[in-house]
Amino acid sequence: MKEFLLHYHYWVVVFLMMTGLYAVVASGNLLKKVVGLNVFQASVFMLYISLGVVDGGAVPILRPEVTVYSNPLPHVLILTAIVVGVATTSLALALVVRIKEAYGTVEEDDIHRRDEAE
Amino acid sequence: MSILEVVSGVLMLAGALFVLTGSVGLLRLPDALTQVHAVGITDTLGVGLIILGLAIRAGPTLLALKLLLILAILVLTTPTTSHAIARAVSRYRSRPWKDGQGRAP
Amino acid sequence: MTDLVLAALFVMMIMTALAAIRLTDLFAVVIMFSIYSLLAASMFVVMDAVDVALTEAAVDAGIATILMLATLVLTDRWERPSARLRMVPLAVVCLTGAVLLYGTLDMPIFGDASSPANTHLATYYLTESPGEVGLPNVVTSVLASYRAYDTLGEVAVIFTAGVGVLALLGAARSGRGGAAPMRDNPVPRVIAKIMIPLIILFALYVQLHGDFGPGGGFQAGVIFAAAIILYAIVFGVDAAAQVIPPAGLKVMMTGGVLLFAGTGFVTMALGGAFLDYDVLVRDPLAGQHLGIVLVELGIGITVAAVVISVFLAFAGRRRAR
Amino acid sequence: MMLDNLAVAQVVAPLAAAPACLLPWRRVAWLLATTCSGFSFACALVLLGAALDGGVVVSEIGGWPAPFGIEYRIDLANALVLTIVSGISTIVLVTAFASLDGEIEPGRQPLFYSVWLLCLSGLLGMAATADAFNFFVFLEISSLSSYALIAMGRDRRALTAAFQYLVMGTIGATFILIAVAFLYLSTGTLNMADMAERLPSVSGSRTVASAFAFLTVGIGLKMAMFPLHQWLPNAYAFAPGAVSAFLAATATKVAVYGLVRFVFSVFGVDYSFGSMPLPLVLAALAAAAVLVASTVAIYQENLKRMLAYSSVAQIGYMLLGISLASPAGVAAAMAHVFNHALIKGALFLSLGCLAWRYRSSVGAELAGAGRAMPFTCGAFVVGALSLVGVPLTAGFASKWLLLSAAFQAGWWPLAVVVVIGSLLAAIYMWRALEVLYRRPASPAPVREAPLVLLVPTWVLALANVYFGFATEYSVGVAEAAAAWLFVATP
Repeated sequence: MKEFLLHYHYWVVVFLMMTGLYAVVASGNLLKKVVGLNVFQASVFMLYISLGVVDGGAVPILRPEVTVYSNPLPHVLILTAIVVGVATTSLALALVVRIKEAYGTVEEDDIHRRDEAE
Repeated sequence: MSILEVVSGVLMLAGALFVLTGSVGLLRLPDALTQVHAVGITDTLGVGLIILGLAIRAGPTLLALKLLLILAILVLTTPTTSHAIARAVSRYRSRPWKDGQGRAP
Repeated sequence: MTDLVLAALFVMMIMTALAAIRLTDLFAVVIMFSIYSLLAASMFVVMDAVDVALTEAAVDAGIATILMLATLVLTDRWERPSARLRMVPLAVVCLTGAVLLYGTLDMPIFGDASSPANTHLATYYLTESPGEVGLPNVVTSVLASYRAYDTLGEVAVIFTAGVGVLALLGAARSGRGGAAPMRDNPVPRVIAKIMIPLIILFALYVQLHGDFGPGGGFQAGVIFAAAIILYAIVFGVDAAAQVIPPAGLKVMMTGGVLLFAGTGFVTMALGGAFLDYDVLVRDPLAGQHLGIVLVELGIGITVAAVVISVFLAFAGRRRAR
Repeated sequence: MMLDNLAVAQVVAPLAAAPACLLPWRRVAWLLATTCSGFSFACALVLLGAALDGGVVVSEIGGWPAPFGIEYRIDLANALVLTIVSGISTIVLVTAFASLDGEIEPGRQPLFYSVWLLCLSGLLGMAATADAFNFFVFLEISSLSSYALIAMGRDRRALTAAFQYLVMGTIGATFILIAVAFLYLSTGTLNMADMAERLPSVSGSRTVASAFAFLTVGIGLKMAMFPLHQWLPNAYAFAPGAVSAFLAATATKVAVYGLVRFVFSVFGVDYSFGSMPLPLVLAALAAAAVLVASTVAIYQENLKRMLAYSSVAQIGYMLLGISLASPAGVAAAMAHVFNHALIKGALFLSLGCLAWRYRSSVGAELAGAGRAMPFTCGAFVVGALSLVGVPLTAGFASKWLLLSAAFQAGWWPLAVVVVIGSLLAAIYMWRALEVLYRRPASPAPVREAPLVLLVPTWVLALANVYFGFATEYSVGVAEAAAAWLFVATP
């Protein structure tokens, strides 16, 4: 029980990550895979940010009246990762659009069937 | 407790009540048009009241000014969103719900 | 109190995430993802990461959602429920989750100020950056100076995405986007006319105030792009392409990266290391400030141009039959 | 002073030249890309020279000292990888101007060169960096640009291949991100050397063990380690010819280097091979890769696809070397990274020449090409011999090294796997050569490929022969690099 209370933040985040990952690997629809990837990544971002939380800490913008700040480094890393994520997403979506134009479908099973029929 | 605090508390409580009403409407009303009707009106008012309450609590500071700015933007945008949704519904769904029809799919 | 807020946010996030993977109406799925991102942004605010919250809200809940909706317009709205066996993916996911949970067992407790992560580098940045970089926002100091090279990489990533999308979808050509979709709809037009200048003003504020408060080039670039995207949605892609022609966007994309990398080459030419802003001006602190402003400007220009041209590339395409 | 600037410049120059390639003249874009790639190659050679003299070139980017800023650290191991990547890129780019014409319409070619330079920059950055998070950022640059490059192929299957690669690659990159989070959490630092210093004090931590697992799987996805290789065959088969040659020769190699770097320089030999079951897992997966992928390669009709499966098998050889956990094994792996880049470069380029004339890389349609295009097919034969591991070729040198390392470690079953793998390679290469030389030619006359394509192809083919006997430059450097990795571990 004590273990649970101390780590439940991480565990919820892990659950969210796995929800996203499941959508990526189990879904046959390409757009849903992209949504799943985004949920997966957004949850990893939460993992990072939760590492940098300091009890009683403030936003890491220095002011004379504050002494305890949260850790700024995970924030920097995740700023980078968010932008990387949206870059991947836009490329993935462009591919989805082109696949729809080339195959007439965005369902993985149909695409495989059409490739094999060739 | 000062009068201002009481006023702000009452405002925020009233705002929360409105938002709750809107949410109940979203769940209970039969089709998209009626749902937009419920949420569109209560959201603007409810959130507006909450922000007003917060602004009173903040006192005459920069924070209050920012809150009022947010309020001004919300007053502009929330009704526009409702309008856009209602318009989209009226364009793509066949006809609005009539009394006694049961819930729309 | 914070714990309560966190718990409530977590419950909502779990619900939206599950809804996003269970629903088959992809429009609803995308909206669920948008809500999920907005909840994540709220979570970041609670966890003191305001810069990240601003970015998450603008990028994932905003731009990524709009791009997904644009894709939805060009593809199918409904997912076909597949009859495939889902056991293998489930097993993979469970295994991954188990390894992750195993890893969390030895983690320091949430909010521990003495964990290794919160002491070694973090302490250095918090105590030394005022003297070495001289900005109140430590996130900006680390992002644009200590770890500026990561940021250059990130600009390269977003630039790659822009070029990649252009290569796949082609730049928006005028005459393909069709007439303004909301020509006969005065309400959004009037409101957009009021909002767009405000959004651009806010973007400039976020760009220039990033040294002192939350914000910076990325957020500003995305917010600026949002203004143009709103313009394109309300007044038509052609009208937007007239405001910012595709060739201009290419110049902006290029210019931003070159400004960032060029700053690095200049410091190198002045005898410092790559991106060592100390050598830009005689006073190191002034040099740092100048370097950070230049670099953030480069980021903002590239991000804005890439996001706009990616959106226009999607919006300028017609639905395939 | 000069050298540390060079270390950064070789990575940043392609990155900064990439936007300039968007100019609407494709000849200018090609010239710029080739020059820039050549510049990186020159820098890499200078750095390799410095590393051979026993030095480590350290470059503190932004002028911030190591754990606080990001640093580049060029030693023998990554100087070798840098040389391969920029060298292959330059040679392939020389051919690209001619070979692209049939594959990508002229209007999109400047975009192609721009993305290519970004990919080069990403790969070089991954190899040069000494910072765990920076590794992730440059990994994403190279990945994103390779998705775009692959998607530019003519066939519509290039699109699905790129999408599949994108999904698997992003999962891999996110796994690496998770691993970096766990490592950061346990050590409080992102710099590799600093991490290595602090890891022993927390070596019993379950968080570190989990980080190790995620890192291995994440990098495994990027390098197409055996059960995670599904993205690779279609990606290489349907990408434009120049892209297949470049990526096959370099992308997976840099991932192999990344694994070596993390396993040896961050976690340390004792932890990776003592506390973790890495040797057994790697050896089993590598053996499976060699045997299964080589067998699948035999049944491929499309020669590009056959070479792609062969690549999966060859990555197996490199992992076999690493799994031995001895200096000799790692030397064999590093030497094979080098030699395999030459082999696959030559093979894919000569296949590119064939595809340029025949507009196809399916075996049946290339019948009789051996007589129509003798020089192209000659290069293919040299590459094939080297791949199989015939003595006096580069492929033989690294396989010999691997065999002796396996015997030295007493793992003779691995030696058997290497031999069987070579026999399987002989079978599938023989099938390809049989089509080229022994089938009757198609009636339509086909001329030899132009010199712009032929000369670079033969440069790589001759390199296969040269490094077959002048092994001091390939095997010698690899051995020194391996020794360095073992010495430099904490």
